[in-house]
Amino acid sequence: MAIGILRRWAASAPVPVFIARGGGAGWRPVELAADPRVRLVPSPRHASVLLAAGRFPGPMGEALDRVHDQLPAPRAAVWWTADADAGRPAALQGASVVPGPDPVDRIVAAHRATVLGDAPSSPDVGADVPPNEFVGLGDNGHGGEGMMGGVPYGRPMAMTADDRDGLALDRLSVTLGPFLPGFTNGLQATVALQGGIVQELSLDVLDLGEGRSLDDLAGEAPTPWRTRLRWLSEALRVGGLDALAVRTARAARQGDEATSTVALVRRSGLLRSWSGIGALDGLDAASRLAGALDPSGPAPGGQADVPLDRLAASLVGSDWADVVVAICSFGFVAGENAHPRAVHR
Amino acid sequence: MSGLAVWAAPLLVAVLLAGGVYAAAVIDLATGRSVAGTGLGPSALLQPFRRAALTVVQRPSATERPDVVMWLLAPALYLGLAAAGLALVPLSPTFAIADVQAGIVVWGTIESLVIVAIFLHGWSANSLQPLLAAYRFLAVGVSYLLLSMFVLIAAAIPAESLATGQIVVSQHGLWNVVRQPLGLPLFLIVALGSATWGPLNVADGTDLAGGTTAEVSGMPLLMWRAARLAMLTSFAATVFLGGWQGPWLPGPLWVAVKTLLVLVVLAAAGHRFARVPTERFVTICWVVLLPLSFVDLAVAGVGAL
Amino acid sequence: MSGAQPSLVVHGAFWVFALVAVVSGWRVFRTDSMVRATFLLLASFLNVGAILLLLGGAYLGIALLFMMTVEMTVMAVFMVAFMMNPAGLNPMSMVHQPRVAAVAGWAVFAGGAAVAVWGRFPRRPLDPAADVIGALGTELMGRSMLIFETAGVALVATMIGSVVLSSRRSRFGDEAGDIGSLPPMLDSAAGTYPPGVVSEPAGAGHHGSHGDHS
Amino acid sequence: MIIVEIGGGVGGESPGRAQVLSLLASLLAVFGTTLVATFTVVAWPRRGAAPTWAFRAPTLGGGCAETHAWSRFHARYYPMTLVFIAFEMEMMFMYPWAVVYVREGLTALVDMGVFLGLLSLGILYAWREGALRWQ
Repeated sequence: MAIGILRRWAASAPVPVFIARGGGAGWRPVELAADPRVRLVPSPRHASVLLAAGRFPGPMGEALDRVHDQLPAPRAAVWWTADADAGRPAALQGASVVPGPDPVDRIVAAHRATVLGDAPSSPDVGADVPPNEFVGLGDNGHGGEGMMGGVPYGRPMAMTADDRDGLALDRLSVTLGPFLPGFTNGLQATVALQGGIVQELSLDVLDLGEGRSLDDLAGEAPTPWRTRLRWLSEALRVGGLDALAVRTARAARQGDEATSTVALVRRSGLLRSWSGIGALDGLDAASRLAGALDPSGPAPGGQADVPLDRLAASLVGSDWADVVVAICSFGFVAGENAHPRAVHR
Repeated sequence: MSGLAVWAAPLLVAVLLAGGVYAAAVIDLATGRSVAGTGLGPSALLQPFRRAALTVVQRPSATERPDVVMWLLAPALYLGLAAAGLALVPLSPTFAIADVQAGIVVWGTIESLVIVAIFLHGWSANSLQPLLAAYRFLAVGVSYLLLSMFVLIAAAIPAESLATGQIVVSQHGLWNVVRQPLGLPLFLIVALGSATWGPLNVADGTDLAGGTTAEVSGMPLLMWRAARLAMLTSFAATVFLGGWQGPWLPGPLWVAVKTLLVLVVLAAAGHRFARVPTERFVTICWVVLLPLSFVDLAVAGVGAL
Repeated sequence: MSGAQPSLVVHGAFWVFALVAVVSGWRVFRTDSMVRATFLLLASFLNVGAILLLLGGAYLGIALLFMMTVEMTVMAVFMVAFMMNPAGLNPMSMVHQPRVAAVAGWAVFAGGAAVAVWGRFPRRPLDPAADVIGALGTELMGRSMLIFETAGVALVATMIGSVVLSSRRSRFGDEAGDIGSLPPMLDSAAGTYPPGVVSEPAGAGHHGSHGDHS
Repeated sequence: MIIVEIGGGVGGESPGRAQVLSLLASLLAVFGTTLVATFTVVAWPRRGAAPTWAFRAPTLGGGCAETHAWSRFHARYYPMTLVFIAFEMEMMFMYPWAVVYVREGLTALVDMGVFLGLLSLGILYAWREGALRWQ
């Protein structure tokens, strides 16, 4: 009985949603923050519903599968798309499809059903095998040998590499994204990190497929200002201003001028804390943000040719968190209508 | 009698802490909604329970090879420290749960163990983003710790004692917030850091996908969030505002009122100010805020002569 | 109120703290992870600090807790940075030169135990009303002021020494023109330096931290 | 006044040893009980299947890691931590100093002025040498 009450309370909570933005989604899903029934969360571990927005062909689908499996049970997946007939990633096999302008009703329904036990939790799509075979190897069957050898618990250990201050400590090689807060759709970073500092970086845009955008689906052509506010909402979340992000998302949805919101953003110190980050061609993250806050500033998509290779090169030597901010700050310039593949080339 | 004390104190603190966590959660929601421009609504009162219930229902996460014991110890240590901090606060002229002789040194110990708890929380997951968050928090943590020491020592000067009870008594007639005007703002910076909140939320920031919590779900996540709120509450029950002193109301009520007021300030700061860049904050802490805390100490010293 | 004999609770607490201190001290050498080893050592120190509190060292005990927490935290940073296999993903031994260590350990234990058993301790029970912290302060301001200020100078020397040894500028000279020495070549045959030492443009990677406070 | 008996009083000018110990015991009991209770709650075993490898993969927003994240981690601020340790040791002298400050008066002021002056020199030097920056 007690469990029943707990689950009813849980079902009535605002739904923590992890959004994976795919092809054609643009920044539109960020507007969902305006709805009090949902809460956008930064990590799949905090979510109960995975909202897959747009198209996920090929490697995008594989990334989505990985993220899907990381949501804790009970979990559900919702696919917000205009073209559900084109390839459906494994993670979305059981997902309810929303071909309409607003997925929140379906998100809430899926959340309630899984939490109350009326629908099963979305099953894993990845195989239940370690990344490398290790069981039975090594002293404890943990897969390692000696100090640094083998693949203990399924992964090798990081190895040393030279560093800029003369020390040679370990280097971590990872791919991050495309579903990270602040990342533009399909952007994936391949990074070598030493102590949080980027030593090597390449930025790639995964294939996002062709088709209708979510705005087309809704039959809307958002004004440049609305696009800008959507991006701003995401940027504010990255900057640690969740409440202002909600305010901005509301303004975007209502088509507001958002004068007071912009004033609050200016007073929040975000411009100051982004200054000096991600400088390229004489503009840093703060100046790009300032440009976005200015209604007479350059329109979104105006610089659709973000030179990703030069951006990546300029970010070597930065903190990883600063890389996220820099990438986020370019998201505005790239705009949601600029096709990321065009952005890359 | 002392046997009774040992059993009763944790119970009393548990009640106070639960109330404090709930109040902090509601205040955070309310200030957040006021910034967001959504209506306040009565749902804010039940929201913390609904969210907590959902987190409990969710499965606790695991990673490929975490340090399980340390990972679970982190929220427990964090909450335990918040409780110990609250126990130091005098609630009336005659009553504090544990007004020990070296109270502000204990407070410093609590702050430094908080750094350990947050570091362990990020380290133990064996995952990149929590690890980065843990290390950047450590840099911020050791920087603000110095401020806290100076500010509290300044408060101890007129009291001629390190005990929080005496520090409150010494503010009779003139609160420290007036006498040492730099003390409270600097102390609140330490509060934001220790609860890893708002502009100083470097440990659990969205830019690192939730930082140390990026791999945490279920009950451990709930306890971690509760511990952050509890830490905020313990700091908010500050002794800079004269503690239990005030007209008309009984002492414990004054403490509660002042705590809630400080919570509102902290929550509003959390929603209105962007996260500081780590490296720059460390430098600012050492070369701007630390000299300011010297000034605070000098003001306290000259004032006490 | 202040019986000369400690109460049963105090006795019990002493044994608990002592046991935890010893056991966690032992576990330091039985774990594979540097982080665990460091924080187990911290746990051991914290329990010793608690025993000091029981002995009436109101300030000394808590000061020990405070200092050890901070120091072990910093130590963890360095242990993880410089030790192979810092998380103990592969099993390893924390013990080096076990024979020498065992002999030295038992010798020290025997010495300490001998003092504890056969030593003659003064019986001067502390006046319960004594203000030990104030007495310490008076001492520092009076007779021991020279020691106190000398400690200040010594610690400034420590600060400067640690900066000289650890900061990049102190070791390798100014970034702008590499005024001063250069680090050893990584590969002297190829004549290469660590990345960022020679060819890196000034200030790269140190964005935003230079002119903020000038 | 029964409440005084429960927790111990405030502002007693010269607390007896038993009272000092009972206050410490209360503090320790508060800390220990909360810690143990919370640990029990978070470590309480849950029914259900063991977590799968797919669930346990590190969250990298859809990315993959080649190695364990645990590594010889290069904390870029290590010179700062060393300065901090030295500084913190000096600070421990200041607590007893604060207690006797009013009694000692000008002596204490001058004494600590010299002390803090020395410290500031150390910090100034560390700043100039870039010890507060990421290496």
